[in-house]
Amino acid sequence: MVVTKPQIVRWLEKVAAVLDENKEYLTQLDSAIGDADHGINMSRGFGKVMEKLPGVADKDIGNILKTTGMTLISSVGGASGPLYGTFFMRSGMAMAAKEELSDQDLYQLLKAGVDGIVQRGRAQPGDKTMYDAWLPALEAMKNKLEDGADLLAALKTAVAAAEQGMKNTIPMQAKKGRASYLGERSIGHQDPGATSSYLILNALLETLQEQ
Amino acid sequence: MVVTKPQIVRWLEKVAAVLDENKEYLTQLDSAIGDADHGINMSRGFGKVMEKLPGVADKDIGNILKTTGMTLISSVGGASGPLYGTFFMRSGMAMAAKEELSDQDLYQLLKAGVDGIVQRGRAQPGDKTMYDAWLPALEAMKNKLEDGADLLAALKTAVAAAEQGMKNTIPMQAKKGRASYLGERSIGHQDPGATSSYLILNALLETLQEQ
Amino acid sequence: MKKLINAVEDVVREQLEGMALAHPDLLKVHFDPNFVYRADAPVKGKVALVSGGGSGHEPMHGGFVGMGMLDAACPGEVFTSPTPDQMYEAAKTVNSGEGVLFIVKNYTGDVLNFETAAELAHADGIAVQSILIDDDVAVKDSLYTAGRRGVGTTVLAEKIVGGAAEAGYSLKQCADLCRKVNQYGRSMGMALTSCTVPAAGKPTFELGEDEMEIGIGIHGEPGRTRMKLKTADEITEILALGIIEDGPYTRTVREWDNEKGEWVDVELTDEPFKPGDQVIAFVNSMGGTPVSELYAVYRKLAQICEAKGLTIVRNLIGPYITSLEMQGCSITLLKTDEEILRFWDAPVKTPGLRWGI
Amino acid sequence: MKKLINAVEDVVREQLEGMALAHPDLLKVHFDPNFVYRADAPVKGKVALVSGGGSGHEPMHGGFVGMGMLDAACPGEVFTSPTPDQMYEAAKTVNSGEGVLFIVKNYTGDVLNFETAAELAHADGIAVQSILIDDDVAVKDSLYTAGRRGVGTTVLAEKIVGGAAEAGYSLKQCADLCRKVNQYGRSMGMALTSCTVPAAGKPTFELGEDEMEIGIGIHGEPGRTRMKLKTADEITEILALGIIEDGPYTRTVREWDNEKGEWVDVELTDEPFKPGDQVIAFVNSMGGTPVSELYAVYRKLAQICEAKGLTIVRNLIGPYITSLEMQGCSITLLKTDEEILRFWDAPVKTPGLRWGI
Ligand SMILES: Nc1ncnc2c1ncn2[C@@H]1O[C@H](COP(=O)(O)OP(=O)(O)O)[C@@H](O)[C@H]1O
Ligand SMILES: Nc1ncnc2c1ncn2[C@@H]1O[C@H](COP(=O)(O)OP(=O)(O)O)[C@@H](O)[C@H]1O
Ligand SMILES: [Mg+2]
Ligand SMILES: [Mg+2]
Ligand SMILES: [Mg+2]
Ligand SMILES: [Mg+2]
Repeated sequence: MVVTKPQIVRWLEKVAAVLDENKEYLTQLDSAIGDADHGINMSRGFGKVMEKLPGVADKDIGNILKTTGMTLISSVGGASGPLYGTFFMRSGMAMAAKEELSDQDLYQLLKAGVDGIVQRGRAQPGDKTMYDAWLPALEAMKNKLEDGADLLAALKTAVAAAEQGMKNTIPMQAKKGRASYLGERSIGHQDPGATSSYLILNALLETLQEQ
Repeated sequence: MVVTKPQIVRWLEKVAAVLDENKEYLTQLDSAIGDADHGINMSRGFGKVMEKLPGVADKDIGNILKTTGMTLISSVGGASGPLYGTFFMRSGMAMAAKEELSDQDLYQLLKAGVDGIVQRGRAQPGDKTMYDAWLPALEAMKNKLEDGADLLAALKTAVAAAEQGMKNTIPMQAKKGRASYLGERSIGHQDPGATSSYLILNALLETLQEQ
Repeated sequence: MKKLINAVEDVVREQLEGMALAHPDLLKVHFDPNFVYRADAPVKGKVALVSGGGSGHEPMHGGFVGMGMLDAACPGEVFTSPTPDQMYEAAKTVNSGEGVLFIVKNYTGDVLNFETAAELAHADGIAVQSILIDDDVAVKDSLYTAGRRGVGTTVLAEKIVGGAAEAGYSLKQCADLCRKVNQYGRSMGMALTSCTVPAAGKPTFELGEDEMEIGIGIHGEPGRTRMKLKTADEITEILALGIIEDGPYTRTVREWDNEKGEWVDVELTDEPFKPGDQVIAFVNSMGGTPVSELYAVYRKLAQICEAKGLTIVRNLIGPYITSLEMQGCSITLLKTDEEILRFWDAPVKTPGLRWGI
Repeated sequence: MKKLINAVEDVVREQLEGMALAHPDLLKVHFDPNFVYRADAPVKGKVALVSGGGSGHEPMHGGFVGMGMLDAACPGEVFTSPTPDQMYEAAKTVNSGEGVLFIVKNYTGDVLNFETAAELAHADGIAVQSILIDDDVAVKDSLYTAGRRGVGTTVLAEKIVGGAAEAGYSLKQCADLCRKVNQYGRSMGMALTSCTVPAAGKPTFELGEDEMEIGIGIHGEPGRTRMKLKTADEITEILALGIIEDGPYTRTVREWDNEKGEWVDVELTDEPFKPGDQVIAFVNSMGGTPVSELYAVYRKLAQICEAKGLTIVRNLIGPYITSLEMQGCSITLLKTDEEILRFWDAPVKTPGLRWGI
């Protein structure tokens, strides 16, 4: 399967819409173990991305992703701003000059982005962060693709793994970010960043499933 | 009837007890049209009077009343402190050197006190103040005594008039004190100072009714 | 009731003890009767300024004791005027021989208790003058009320007259300047929430989640009107226009005639603001409103003043005359002239206000 | 939600506009990206101090811009770290050629965003150093958390390093002093009530009428423990002993190596307080607690310090690092030496802190 530039743009639009719909929900999650702004942050950031997108929609995919990353960096703030910003900057750098993406490209896009998150935030698996949604998703996707599955099938597995990873954050004790200050009191709550990460990945799947 | 010094002391003790019992009630009234402290003020003041009384109980009645007034002035604060303080200072001056009181003396005691309140506070009848309890009480007492009634009967009428005067403050619009700031919104609430004045006069009646 | 207090009976005393411990270089605290006074009092050759009132308005007045402002402050119980022995003892302590000016907020309790104190001090041979602050335009009428309340202008008057006393003004000059500042100043306040008097233990009034109280005093006493919550801009407009469009205000006040040794009735008329006036703009927090929100109010206030032809030449923004933990704000505008501005800018060193030193 | 605000999207911008209108003599405000900077920036020959963080903690940081303190402050959305372009543009604006010190509170968001800004500024040839403030003893562990949060010591560091920069300290000297102040300072806070983030519209957390939160941060994030409401004395004891009895604290922080142009990991150990130490005692309101209650806390704190052999040589009491309208307080103790005390006493002229000038 070939992923086209309009599909990438469509993905970003869907992310903006989905994060806006889930603004209250994400903020709610953040109020339990953080400072009640994650949904507000993400929806503000992708709102800005939507303003910027028309101006770069005719550039290459790498450029579109980098612009997304820079916009997030300069409009989200908080922990998630630099982290998601780095995600898109790095994925953009990995996709430099590309006008369409292969199955492997899409995996590399996500992989480069997640590597960026880890490099900036130094999260370890089990720290109760967005990484706990991304890591199992990447692994699942990689395995599926290696098994010869097609992109949609691989992505479906990845989304399921991200969802499971997101849920798995519930019993974890946070060791990174604001939630870590709560110590044991962070246990029992789903991580907001892992949740937005799942939503972002799921939006990609839904985009590619559209005709 | 002769009013003895121990009766005067007993009156003051009863006032202290009654104001303490009605502390919350008076404060409640003051919270509707004032600043929610009248009960607290009065009970603090008469608490101090109770501390001072033993030291002067063997002095003359004028002296006892003046000590009461000075104690109120230096412990109550607010509007009611100087007003009730002046009441007892003036009644004390009027009863100077007396060891017991005649019917007329008792009337003069109250009259001198109320004159002091008016001189300090410049209240007019109908201003919705403590004066609206005292004025009808004094008038009723004076008339009864002139009609030849005995002290207890005259005082009973006075207490009834004070109670009525107190209730009559409900429909009044305050023109003095803190309640006046409320304008028409002061209508419909009973004046806390008129209420404490009624309680003070009623305590006198109850004292004289005791065997 | 949620407060950082111990037993309710000890609230005022313990707070005063804290002040004494915190600012030994600036002030001392006398207990029984309670008053806060300058560490270096009496200051030779200087008229002494004494103010006071119920507690619960901090930093006013105790936090304004120090160089360039008050010589003594007499705190009553929470929201209850102090008693005359406090002002009398304070006056004796800080009088250097140049006399004592009482700055009194116009509440029946404060007025009556300061009156007695003035009489006592006078009887002791202390030269006394007493000036009322009555600047709250939320109280329209003086014929049918106890007159306008003393609110925000009090803070400005204490600073300005404090500067003048430091500069060597005589008692009469201080009194005249204080009277002028009062006549040049107008204020109005509002509340988003009630406050809770510690001894009462529950909120003085109840306000719905979508209600506010306009024209509130500083004791949690209900204001002029209760209305649906509005935006900062709308609230600022209500307060600012209430002040700027207030007409001439005439009333009779009692002042102590130090020569004759008696009270005299003085009729005063305050003139309204007019285009071209230079003003000090004071945006005050009622205690629970953080300074960030005051800046939103100041923003709109500056726009309104400009539209009305008033030039803001100085400002003061913060919690200076509060009502415990009440949320809300008040605005004070004070017309200035060269004299007022000079003493506003003069150095001041108190726990609550400090500059120039 | 009861606040003096207009539309929730405009809260930060309008408050900044109010600041700009109120203090044109001290500061200017740049919009998009947002930062507050000294009216006279860049100050020739002086190292520039830049701090920043989420809004909602006023007067920190914007209120500390001015002579003797910060050269610029970068306000994020309420409780949300600012973005790198803010710090980058601010650094360019205030850098006089002597370099820029970033003072960063240790929150993942602030750290990550300032890191990017430092990289950007360095790439532009600006000499940058970056010091983390991590003083909140309520966070015990650095291995299992993002490390201690930056709270009250930030205010003291900005004042002290601001004084040093004014006195001609080099960038490295400023950074070293700032690191020392951070290592000498410890804080802990508590909340009586929650605050409400305007954009959220409802309280961040719910506390029962008889509950309080101990070890709270400054963003309404839950604290270490929730417990039944206690007296001011008991609360002060919990906070003060939490600070005074805190053991050595070791952690690794990332600092920017300006020579090498890269991040280096530095291991730091803060030593506990010991009898004989001289300290600055800082009692801070979370925003909704009036200064009167802080004096009750200070009173007990002074007693505890004395009992523990700590001498309070200076104090600061008031709302300086707040959480919107939250009720509660925090205590900071900062060990001092001659250098720290000299720059603490140095003149400062900002909207939020002023003395000596
Ligand atoms: N070091 C980190 N690495 C990866 N993700 C992190 C890290 N720190 C925090 N996060 C993520 O950021 C989310 C919080 O984002 P947000 O609320 O927008 O920022 P803030 O905590 O600054 O308010 C957390 O739920 C977590 O998933
Ligand atoms: N000028 C006045 N003359 C007579 N009584 C007055 C006057 N002003 C106030 N009062 C009385 O004082 C009462 C209030 O007393 P209190 O609450 O103790 O003082 P404050 O109003 O200072 O808080 C009022 O209910 C009223 O009866
Ligand atoms: Mg958050
Ligand atoms: Mg009252
Ligand atoms: Mg009162
Ligand atoms: Mg945040």
